[in-house]
Amino acid sequence: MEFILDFLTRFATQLQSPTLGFLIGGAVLAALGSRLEVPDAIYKFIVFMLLMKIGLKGGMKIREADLGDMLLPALFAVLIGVIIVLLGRYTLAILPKIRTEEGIATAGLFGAVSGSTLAAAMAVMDAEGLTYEAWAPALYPFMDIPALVLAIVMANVYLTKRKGDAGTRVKIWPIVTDSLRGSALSALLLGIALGLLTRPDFVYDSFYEPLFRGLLSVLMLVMGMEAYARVNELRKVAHWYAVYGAVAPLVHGLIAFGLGYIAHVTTGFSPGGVVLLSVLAASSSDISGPPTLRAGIPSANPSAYIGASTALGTPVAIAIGIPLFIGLAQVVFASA
Amino acid sequence: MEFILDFLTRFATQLQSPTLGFLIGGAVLAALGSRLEVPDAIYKFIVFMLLMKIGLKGGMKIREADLGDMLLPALFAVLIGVIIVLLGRYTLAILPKIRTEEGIATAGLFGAVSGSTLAAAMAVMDAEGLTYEAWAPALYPFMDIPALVLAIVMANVYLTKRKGDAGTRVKIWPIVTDSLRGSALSALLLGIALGLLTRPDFVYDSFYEPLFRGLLSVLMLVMGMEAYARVNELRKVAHWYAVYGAVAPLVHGLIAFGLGYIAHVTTGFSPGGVVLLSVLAASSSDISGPPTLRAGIPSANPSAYIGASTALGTPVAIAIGIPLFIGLAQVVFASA
Amino acid sequence: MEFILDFLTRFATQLQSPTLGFLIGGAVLAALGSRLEVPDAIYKFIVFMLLMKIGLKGGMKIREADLGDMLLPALFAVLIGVIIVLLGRYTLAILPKIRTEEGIATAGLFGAVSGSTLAAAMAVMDAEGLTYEAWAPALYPFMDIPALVLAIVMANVYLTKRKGDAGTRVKIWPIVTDSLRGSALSALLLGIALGLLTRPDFVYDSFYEPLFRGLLSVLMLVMGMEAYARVNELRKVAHWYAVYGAVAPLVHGLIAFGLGYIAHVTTGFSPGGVVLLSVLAASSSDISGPPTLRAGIPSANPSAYIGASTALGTPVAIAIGIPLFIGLAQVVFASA
Amino acid sequence: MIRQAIKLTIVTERLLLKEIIRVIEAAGASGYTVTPASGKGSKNLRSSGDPMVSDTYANVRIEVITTEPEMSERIANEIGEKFFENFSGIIYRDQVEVLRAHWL
Amino acid sequence: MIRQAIKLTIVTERLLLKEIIRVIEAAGASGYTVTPASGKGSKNLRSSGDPMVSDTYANVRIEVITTEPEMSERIANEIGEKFFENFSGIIYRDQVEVLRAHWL
Amino acid sequence: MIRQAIKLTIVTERLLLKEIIRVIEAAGASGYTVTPASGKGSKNLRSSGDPMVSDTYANVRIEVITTEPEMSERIANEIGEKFFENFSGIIYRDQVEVLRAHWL
Ligand SMILES: Nc1ncnc2c1ncn2[C@@H]1O[C@H](COP(=O)(O)O)[C@@H](O)[C@H]1O
Ligand SMILES: Nc1ncnc2c1ncn2[C@@H]1O[C@H](COP(=O)(O)O)[C@@H](O)[C@H]1O
Ligand SMILES: Nc1ncnc2c1ncn2[C@@H]1O[C@H](COP(=O)(O)O)[C@@H](O)[C@H]1O
Ligand code: NA
Ligand code: NA
Ligand code: NA
Repeated sequence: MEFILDFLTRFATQLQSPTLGFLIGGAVLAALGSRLEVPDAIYKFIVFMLLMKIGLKGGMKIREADLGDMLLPALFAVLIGVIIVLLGRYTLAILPKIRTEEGIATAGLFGAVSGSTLAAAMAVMDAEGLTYEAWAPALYPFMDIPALVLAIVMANVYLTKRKGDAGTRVKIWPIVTDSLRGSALSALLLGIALGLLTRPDFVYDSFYEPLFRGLLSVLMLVMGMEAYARVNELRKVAHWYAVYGAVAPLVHGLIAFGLGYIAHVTTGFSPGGVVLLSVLAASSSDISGPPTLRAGIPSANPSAYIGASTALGTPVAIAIGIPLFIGLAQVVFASA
Repeated sequence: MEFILDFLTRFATQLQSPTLGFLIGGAVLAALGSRLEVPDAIYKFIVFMLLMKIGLKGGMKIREADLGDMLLPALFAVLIGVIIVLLGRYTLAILPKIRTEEGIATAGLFGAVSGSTLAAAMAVMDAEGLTYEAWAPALYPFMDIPALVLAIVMANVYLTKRKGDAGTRVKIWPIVTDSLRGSALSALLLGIALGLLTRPDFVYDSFYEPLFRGLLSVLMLVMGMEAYARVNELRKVAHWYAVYGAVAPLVHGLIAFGLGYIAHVTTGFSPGGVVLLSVLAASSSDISGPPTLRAGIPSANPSAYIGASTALGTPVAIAIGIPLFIGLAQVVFASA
Repeated sequence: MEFILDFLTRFATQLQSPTLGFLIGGAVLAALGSRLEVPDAIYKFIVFMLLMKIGLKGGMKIREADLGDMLLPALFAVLIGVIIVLLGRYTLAILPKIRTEEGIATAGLFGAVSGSTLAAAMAVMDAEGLTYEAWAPALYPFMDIPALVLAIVMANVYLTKRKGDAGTRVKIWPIVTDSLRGSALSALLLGIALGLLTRPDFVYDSFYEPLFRGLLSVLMLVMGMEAYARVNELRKVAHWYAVYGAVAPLVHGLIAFGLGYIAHVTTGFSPGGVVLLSVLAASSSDISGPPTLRAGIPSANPSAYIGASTALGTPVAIAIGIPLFIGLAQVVFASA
Repeated sequence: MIRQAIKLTIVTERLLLKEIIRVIEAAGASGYTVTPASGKGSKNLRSSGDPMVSDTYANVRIEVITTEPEMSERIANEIGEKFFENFSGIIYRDQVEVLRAHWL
Repeated sequence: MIRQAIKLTIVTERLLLKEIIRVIEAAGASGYTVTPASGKGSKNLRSSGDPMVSDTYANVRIEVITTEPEMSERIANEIGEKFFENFSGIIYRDQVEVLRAHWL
Repeated sequence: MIRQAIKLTIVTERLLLKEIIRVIEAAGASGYTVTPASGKGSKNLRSSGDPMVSDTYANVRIEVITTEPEMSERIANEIGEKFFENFSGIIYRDQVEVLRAHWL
């Protein structure tokens, strides 16, 4: 009871956070038919800047970190990516009116990770003074890649079986490299490498760090406009996608929270780390995931998975997921 | 006499302000045939950033303000928008060689407001320590929309009468919403809403505020290049447009100064507010106005009104108008 | 011996500088086939920002400087531009399998100056506290323009002679104005003018200066990606271009270092100034040079000169040249 | 498989894009393709206050492929009458052979 | 000098550009031209998660000029079979007269 | 109303745009349309130092519609002779029916 009250207060405060404000503002503008536009070049550059910032910081801090601590959370990240896809495969994908391969693709997208949702969570946590392990953002690929790979493999196995020919096997390595080559993961990993191997402190402190929050606010505006624009796409596909888009982020986040809690108890994974793991799980890929899935499961209609993710999954993860997991952490770890 | 000397000194100082310097520099580069180019995506993003900054600040401050004070200035803003259009209708538009509907369209554009001129004025005033009411920038739409609506209505009434059919009535509401949907007003109003409803202080202080002056300098560069490029367009239309473009900004600004003075005396409207109101009046719309007019008065040749505004109106408003109104304020309100 | 050890240490440190790190990172990403992309609009804007920053600073400082001091270094800059072209004309351009006019064009490009390499050097020197005369960056056009003009004139004289008709003379003035109109030189010169004539201190301190290092890091990333992409182009042309691209920057830099040393002894040109002069010499134009050469020597295959410059010349100038010249300065001028 | 069709091309001010698409869809066309364009003609109005100095494409080029010749005429007439008194634009058509299309 | 040729035009999702170029080059075409495009058809899949709200051109328009008519058919068939079951796209061709080309 | 015309298309390096427009205007054409393009041919020179790794369109595609067939040939010859020894480019033409144009 108290927890719910607490969450509602937190949620109300969260509504005043500019992150969420810009997201909602974007959706409202789009709904009102505003001609305001953030040019594509700016959008792409902002995504680069945010992931580079996250990567640099991670890389700079990892130097001092004990990477042994990362082992269990990284394993859990992989596990969560796998669980999300399997869960989607045996719930969403078996529902009536859902084409199995489209259900699997959607689960893959929700298992993958959104750099912008991650950035939004980090901004909120920084504002609240909730700290996490330096390497926590580096869990990103550990969840992202297995989810995409598994979804593509399962969908192709399914399609091959249906066709009855047991011929073509799906190659895993190309899917992995394709994921790694995506612009989001490339920027993140380059940032980590540069943070680790060079001394980017000055450029980080004078450029990437101070611009982070502001650029994030512009990105949230775009994602709000985008969410509204995609609602129509979502309308054209089975209603179950909407249900999944609204519920899955929270379910995935809570599963991750549970696993994170185990890591907390066994290896001292920080409360902030647990929250970040939950956000990674709750988020659904918006930049690199869709083209990878499109190439890997070409017969799945992208309107289904992109609609579910952009119109509902991401707003839910940001607006409800982030405050929920932070609130949960404060309740659960306060007593601990 | 002393005032004129004073103004000339101020004007000379103003010439050293980077705002004006970049404007003139842009025109010079264009005249010399430089291939320097500010990409369209950057231009659009800068306009967004400046208006969002102005809006956020306004919104954050309005919370503490007594909005009752805004009533009279807002009323005057509407009045000024209307006066400018009527003045243009019965001077410029009745001149020989001027097609009436084009004269009216031009008056509409000069009645509307330029976000970049407003930003330039705010930068100069901040540098000079001249303060104004938090809500003063929010007077923007109160002048902008009535001017555009009135111009479009008058032009269409005129055209309908000339054709002799008293059939089609002009609908006002679509013009209003079209104005509000323009990218400039959208950004400004979104900024105000977010400033009012969320707590964007951190993102404002770390991003929108520090980048303001610099982005403005780049925008001034673009506007200078643009002014030069449009001179040719201006040459192709009647000379009266050039006269109007050079004189109207100052006349409009002085009318606004007079009304602002009344507001100062009766309700304590600040000297800075009076200057800002004058700048709003002196400015002519460069971003949202043209497409709205084009759609609303399709038979008016845009070369006339855009040429008069971009090639002459805006440079005059920035280079002469801003220092003039500030100087005037210092003379007039020093004694008060 | 000690110097070599010293240089190697310095070079190793330099490898950790983010400037070089981003350059190498870009090349690695491109080699791995990453889809990361810095939009063209962003690239153009960054180049503008860096050169405007360099120009503004130069202009602001020149006010206080004794321009008489600039005379000899400026003369040397012209001389270096000329030497580089002559050297290329009588080494590279006479080699077998090298088309003479393409060899000359390449020498012209290497005699011209790269704004990004200059910016990279200034960032490293600022970090090391190595100062230079305020007007040193303004030596840019004194080397750039003579090199391009001479290369174009020599190539055309050669081509005309070969054809046997002594008819068409090459006009020099159009090449000069074309160089000055290029986006890089335009931005630099505009910056100098504004720094000199206006008071841009606030906008410089709040915008151009703080963003400098960060934007440079992004530009280095682009140049790294670009270098890798151009390797293929380089492969298609004679091997001598690769040799030239690798060796010429260092040779040119050392010649400039020698001349700079003379200026140091005779007129007190600062050690930092000598380094900057060497970097100007070592750099090869990446933005304005290629189109000017293309227009001036249309029959020269641009793959030859752009490949040699972008794939090898610029990386060598930045990665080896900058630390080499700084190290040399510390050895040479420490004793002085 | 191979199908004779008319390709109708409209080059006009970007400002009109939305309204022109409305006309095309109302005419029942099976699709359209839009590319950015700039250009010069004899009317040559500037449609917007967008900076001319940057690399903006102020026109659009819209192609409609249709197997019904009179549909192309209908679209051209409606657009011509509705917009071309006051806006810049040109409309032309030619014959193409459609090899693949999802609406075939 | 003047040479009759076939101009094959493919409008499809940008996502496929690289692979389609591979098909074109494998077929032995002497070149191709790509322009950005957007549009609507009857399949209308969104190919990417790229923002719709910005001014993105999500399609490409690829033209291949060839003097061998059956090459155009070969390319069209291969692209059609390989991609158009799952991706948006249209392919058409017409006759042009090549006045200048470096491969003539 | 409907008028037979020639559509001349020039695809070449963006660098040449200004000079080619000068040729077109000097030839007395009533207008032209420019679209951004990229591509590959057999000469394939890179015209500029512009980054290849970003999404630049280094070519332009210029269309000139004219009712005088020999004007198209004149423009093609002049451009071909003046530029195509050293620059990449292709020129072709076909027949179109102009339905609306301000110069008709
Ligand atoms: N003769 C022509 N050839 C090619 N494009 C043309 C021609 N005339 C007009 N256009 C295009 O149509 C647009 C509007 O033409 P106009 O209405 O004549 O100003 C121009 O901006 C060009 O893009
Ligand atoms: N009738 C048409 N006319 C012009 N372009 C078309 C037409 N049909 C389809 N297209 C283009 O081909 C793309 C794919 O079409 P579709 O596969 O039918 O969705 C669309 O986005 C359009 O760009
Ligand atoms: N066969 C072709 N089909 C279509 N476009 C071509 C063809 N050949 C050349 N082009 C275009 O013309 C440009 C220059 O060709 P080239 O001069 O052969 O290098 C290329 O970049 C292409 O855009
Ligand atoms: Na996820
Ligand atoms: Na006004
Ligand atoms: Na050089």
